[in-house]
Amino acid sequence: MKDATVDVPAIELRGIRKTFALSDDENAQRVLALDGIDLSIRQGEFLTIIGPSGCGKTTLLRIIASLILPDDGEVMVEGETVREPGLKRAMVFQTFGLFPWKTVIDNVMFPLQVRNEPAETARETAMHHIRQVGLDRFVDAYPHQLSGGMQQRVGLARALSTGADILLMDEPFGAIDAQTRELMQEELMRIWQEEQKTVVFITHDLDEAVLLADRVLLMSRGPGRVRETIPVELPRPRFDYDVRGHEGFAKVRGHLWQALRNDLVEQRAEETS
Amino acid sequence: MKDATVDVPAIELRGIRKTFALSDDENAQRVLALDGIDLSIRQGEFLTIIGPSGCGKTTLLRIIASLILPDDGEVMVEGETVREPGLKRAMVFQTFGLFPWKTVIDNVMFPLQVRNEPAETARETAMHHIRQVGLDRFVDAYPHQLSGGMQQRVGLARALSTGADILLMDEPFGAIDAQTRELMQEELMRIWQEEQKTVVFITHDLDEAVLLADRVLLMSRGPGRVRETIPVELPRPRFDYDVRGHEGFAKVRGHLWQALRNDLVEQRAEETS
Amino acid sequence: MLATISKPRVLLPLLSLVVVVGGWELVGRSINPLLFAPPSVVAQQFAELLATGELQRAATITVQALFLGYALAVVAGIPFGIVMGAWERFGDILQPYLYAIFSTPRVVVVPLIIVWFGIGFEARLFLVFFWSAIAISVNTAQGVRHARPDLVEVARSYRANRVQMARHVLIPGAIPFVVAGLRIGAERAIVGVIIGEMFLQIVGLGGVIQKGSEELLPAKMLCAVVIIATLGTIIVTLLDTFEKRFQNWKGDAA
Amino acid sequence: MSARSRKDVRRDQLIGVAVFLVLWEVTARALDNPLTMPPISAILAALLDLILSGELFLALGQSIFLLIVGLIAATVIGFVFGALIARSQTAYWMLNPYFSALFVTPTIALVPLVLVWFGFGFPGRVIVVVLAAVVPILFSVASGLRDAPGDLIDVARSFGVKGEIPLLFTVRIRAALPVLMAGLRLAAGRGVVGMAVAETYLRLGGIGGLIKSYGAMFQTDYVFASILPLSLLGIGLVTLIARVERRLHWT
Amino acid sequence: QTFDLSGTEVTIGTAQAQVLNVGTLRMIEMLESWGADVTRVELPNISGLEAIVADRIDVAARSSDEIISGQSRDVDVVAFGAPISTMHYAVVSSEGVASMEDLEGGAIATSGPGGFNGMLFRYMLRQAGLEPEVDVQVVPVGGSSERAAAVMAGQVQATIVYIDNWLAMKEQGANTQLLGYVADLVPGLSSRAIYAPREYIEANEELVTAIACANLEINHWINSSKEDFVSYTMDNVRGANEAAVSAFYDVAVEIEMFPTDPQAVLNTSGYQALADLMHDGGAIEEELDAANFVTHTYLEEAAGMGCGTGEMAS
Ligand SMILES: Nc1ncnc2c1ncn2[C@@H]1O[C@H](COP(=O)(O)OP(=O)(O)OP(=O)(O)O)[C@@H](O)[C@H]1O
Ligand SMILES: Nc1ncnc2c1ncn2[C@@H]1O[C@H](COP(=O)(O)OP(=O)(O)OP(=O)(O)O)[C@@H](O)[C@H]1O
Ligand SMILES: [Mg+2]
Ligand SMILES: [Mg+2]
Repeated sequence: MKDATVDVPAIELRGIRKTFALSDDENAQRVLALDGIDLSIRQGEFLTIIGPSGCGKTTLLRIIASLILPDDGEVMVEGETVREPGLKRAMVFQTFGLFPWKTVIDNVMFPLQVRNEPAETARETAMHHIRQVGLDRFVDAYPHQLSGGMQQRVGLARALSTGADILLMDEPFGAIDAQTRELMQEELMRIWQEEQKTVVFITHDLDEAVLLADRVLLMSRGPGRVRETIPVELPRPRFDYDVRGHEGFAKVRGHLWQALRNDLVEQRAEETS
Repeated sequence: MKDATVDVPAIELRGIRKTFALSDDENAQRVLALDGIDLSIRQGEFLTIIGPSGCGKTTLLRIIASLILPDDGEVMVEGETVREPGLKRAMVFQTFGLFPWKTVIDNVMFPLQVRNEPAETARETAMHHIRQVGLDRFVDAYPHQLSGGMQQRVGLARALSTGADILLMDEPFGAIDAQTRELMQEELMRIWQEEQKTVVFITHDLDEAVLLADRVLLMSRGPGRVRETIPVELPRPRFDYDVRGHEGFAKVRGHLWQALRNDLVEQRAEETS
Repeated sequence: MLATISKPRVLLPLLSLVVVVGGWELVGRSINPLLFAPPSVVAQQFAELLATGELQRAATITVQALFLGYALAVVAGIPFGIVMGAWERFGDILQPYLYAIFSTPRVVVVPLIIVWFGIGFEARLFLVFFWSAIAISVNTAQGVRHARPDLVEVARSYRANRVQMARHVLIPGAIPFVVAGLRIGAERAIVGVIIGEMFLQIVGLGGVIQKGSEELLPAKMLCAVVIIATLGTIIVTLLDTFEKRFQNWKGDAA
Repeated sequence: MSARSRKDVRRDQLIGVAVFLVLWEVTARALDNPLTMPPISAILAALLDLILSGELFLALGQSIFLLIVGLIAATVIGFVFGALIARSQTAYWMLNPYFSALFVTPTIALVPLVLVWFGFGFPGRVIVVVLAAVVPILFSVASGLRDAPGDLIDVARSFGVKGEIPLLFTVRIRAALPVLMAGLRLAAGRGVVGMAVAETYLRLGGIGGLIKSYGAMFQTDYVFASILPLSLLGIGLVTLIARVERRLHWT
Repeated sequence: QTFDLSGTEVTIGTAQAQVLNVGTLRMIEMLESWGADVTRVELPNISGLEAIVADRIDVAARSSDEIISGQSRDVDVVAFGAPISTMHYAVVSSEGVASMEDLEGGAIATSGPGGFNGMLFRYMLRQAGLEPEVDVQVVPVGGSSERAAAVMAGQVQATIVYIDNWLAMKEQGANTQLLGYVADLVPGLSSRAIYAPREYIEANEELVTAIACANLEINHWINSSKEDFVSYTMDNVRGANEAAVSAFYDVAVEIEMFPTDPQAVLNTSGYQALADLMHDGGAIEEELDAANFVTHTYLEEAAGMGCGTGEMAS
């Protein structure tokens, strides 16, 4: 199905630059959030993004999703420039983004309703993904009745239910305990492989970044730039063996750790100078 | 100063039980969130709480803060039963709880304003803690202009600025990248030791739970109960040596891991039966 | 997205002014002059009334009662609304009466008002103040009741007292409600002063309307109406500006 | 803020009513002037008489029909224009001044126009109700929709909701619901006033007609007995709206 | 011989139903009994003139001064009957004010400055040797109930209200008293008229004659039985008080409100006096000749047919 376009990158970013104004005023001070990002993501690739807090990861993901437009540069999805959100891309939001007035099932069904899918099939699809994230007991609860981790999983189920080819995930497991997280990771890996999705996955957990990725994108402290991208060539499926014990794992992890540490040291040096 | 009361636990919980109604209706279905929690926390103790998503950690912390009252049981702070929030306890909220209409500095100054501290000293205290969490460049930004991790740090600075003896922290580093997180952990350790605070700290990061704690409280999947408490007897200060390499660390971590895994397995078994 | 259009701020209103006045002129000419008047005739009448000073005197009287009454309504209505919203029991008991009074036509209670407040300034002031204050306070109360529970919890955890809770959490969260209430209250106040001037002692711009209507001189009536309408527009536009200023923490939403 | 149960609310309100009625009765008896403030007992007697003679229900029927049609029209109109003004700067600058102007213009000044264009039949009366009730709705819609929940808008957009109008219906209106409902509550009250004005100014009829007729006869107790159903109607509508709101609210 | 008005549609604008104008109600019933399809519209605030100009009614039974205002503004409306023939106002004062002269140094309430009853009151003050605004403060107050309330609340010392209102107030125990009926204080003024545009009258002569006939018949009916009048009024006017209605009947008979002689029903000199009063008061600019807008033709024709003797009633 996708063979014809397999050479076209799923996502390509060219010279992305983004600033934010700190007030409505036209002459307001502007923060440079992203500065010249070039990036090409293969179809079916699992890319994780890691970087210091506030370096622009979320901003980058929102630009890929076309929720905001860059000041300069362009975003291409499967070879075509995009300027509007599209059904090919589904996003999991860092702050969950649940509609407080909708129950769990209605939140998950939302994208399907938007597409006018018949209620019956939409409901089934939604239920399937709610079960996947272990919330079947809470289908009719409202978000405010759920714990933080449970809310995050609802957001995850919603993105999965769209069946989009490209998943944009902003710290999707950030509020989930280690065990459930591992379950979720396995589940995500399975879906990714079975359905050949392209995934962009922000995390601040180094283990997670390495564990899941085909490639890790390391960003540097603002103005957000790509510091480096590190391919992770560990055998898959990675949950079948002690991947953390694999020497390749330790190497990549150590490298990332060092790079992030350097970033911090540089910044501190800047600040004191 | 505290010597006279050093034998009195900082916090004591007796037979705490809490249910939630799933709707306004008086006969609505009720969820049992906490079931008979007994717990005593020493003055100056650093207690971390770990447990599966939705097991009632946040609920427990809100009860300790007297933000909600338990159905049964009582909360005692330094030997006295409390039913109202008090200045001795300061909370860091899992969902940040920032006032969207206040800038960073105003958010941090809020508890001080509430106490009618003079504007000048309030401002200074606030600035000090904002610097501590590395947000001095953003004092005048509004929450929506900050990244997730930055917002979380504002919440942290706010709790610290109160100077409360007891810090109740709900996944305070959940949205922060590994490096910054380590900085924050060190900072928190320093404050805790210098100012002899009592800390109750929820996390879903096993490493973090062990690294910081005097004692780890492990909760079991809902109805929330205390599964066990595990003392962590690693030498302090723990940032001065490779604590993760210490055998005691691995032992506790491994034990927790196994316990959580068992919990999950039990639950799965229940579900399929 | 649409917020980026900024130039038309002068052009568009001007354009629409031309359309509206033009339309009015056409319509006005087609209707019997006993019932309605086109802007050209109104303008002529306006000049006459200005020359005699009648309009200035009337406007002064109206504006005095209006501004004082509205200011009192704001000063009393907002705190009262906050109290009703924050102290739920009080609000629950009182709200039905306020809604009942609000849905009672003022015209029918005018005789009662005469007995209590006479027919002069105090009575008009009351007509302006009371209904305006109700609109403001019930809306404010609604806003306060819809405060975000998570933020209320934060404030409680820091032991904010009722006043602090109101100032830091309830009011900022209730701003859209309060402003909507202020707008509705402004409308109530203006209509209130006019009713007072038409049904109590006949004075002010309401008096001009009443005279115009008794003398079958729509142009005279419309002169007063135009002033009142302009007054209302200014108040409402000021409130919009006020709202935008208080909501600047939101930034661009879309 | 613990939510108070509906039973508590009802109990408090009943106590409130009782206190109010007693206060009224005592004051009225002290004043001893049935022309300006008849005692509650007299008003209730008059009400009973109006009910028994069937007069009240006949009038109420007419009035309520007018009110409902007027309120529905006002809601639709207030909504469309409120949304326009809130979401489009162009519309704001072109329309807002005239709406503001129209709404502060006393209805009585517009009565001759209503008469010429719509007559004193049903359409004319509906117009008067609309003129009265549309303001709170429009202003609330404008306030509520201006106030956008940025993060949820993003969510909706990312899942394929495109364009202002679909966003309006999926997120903005729902998020603005509390403000809209507050406006609707006031609009209900205003609608009742508009209805009475239409029935007394344009052409006598319904409850407004009752009030006016008894007023002319200086039967103040009957006047109050006729106003009472109006006020109850206002409260009834507000309660209805509150109930709908409670159903729609998630907490 | 009666009228056959079947197929005739007419919309009549009246003041709101009250004791004063039960005659109009009866008159409409009579037209209906002759087969006419009558729509009665109670216009509390819009004048009959406005409603005619807006083309919403055909015939008005309203205040006589509306015709004069209309005439002065080139609306050619003509009176051809009158539901009430002598002034229907009473001057009411607070306790301690026993005569016009006692008002010196006090205040009175009237309708708007240009309004008719204000002019009337000023005229009466001058007759009593008092200069309005100088000796007596004239306070314009909006509505009739509001003016009555202002007297009762002691805000002013006197005002003008409808006779039936005064009697109703008195029955309700108002702390006010009667200074006199305008019909006695300023005799000879016309009060209310049945009028329509001249073209309408000319195009619908049969209907107009029928209305004139009913006008006379009803006046006869009123004059012939107090009992019938009171019971009819009690059945048709909301909130009417039996004692007040009965008192009203006595006053009406005394001041000859409902004559049956065409010349007395529609008194041209009464209109002339009214027009002159309005001219002097500044309400109209030119002097008008009442003969141009008052026609007895139809009343006379009806009288010739025997109307006004009780024989036409079916
Ligand atoms: N709407 C906005 N207005 C102004 N500044 C903004 C806005 N959104 C983001 N920024 C700024 O852009 C920078 C990058 O923010 P972003 O949310 O992309 O960070 P992040 O990498 O996702 O951080 P975290 O790991 O903490 O979530 C920050 O400095 C932030 O203050
Ligand atoms: N207001 C509420 N109404 C109904 N149920 C609630 C409410 N608050 C919490 N709960 C339920 O109580 C249970 C415990 O929730 P809590 O937030 O304490 O979990 P948690 O341990 O903090 O989870 P997480 O790690 O995901 O934050 C959950 O099942 C949740 O659905
Ligand atoms: Mg982020
Ligand atoms: Mg939690």
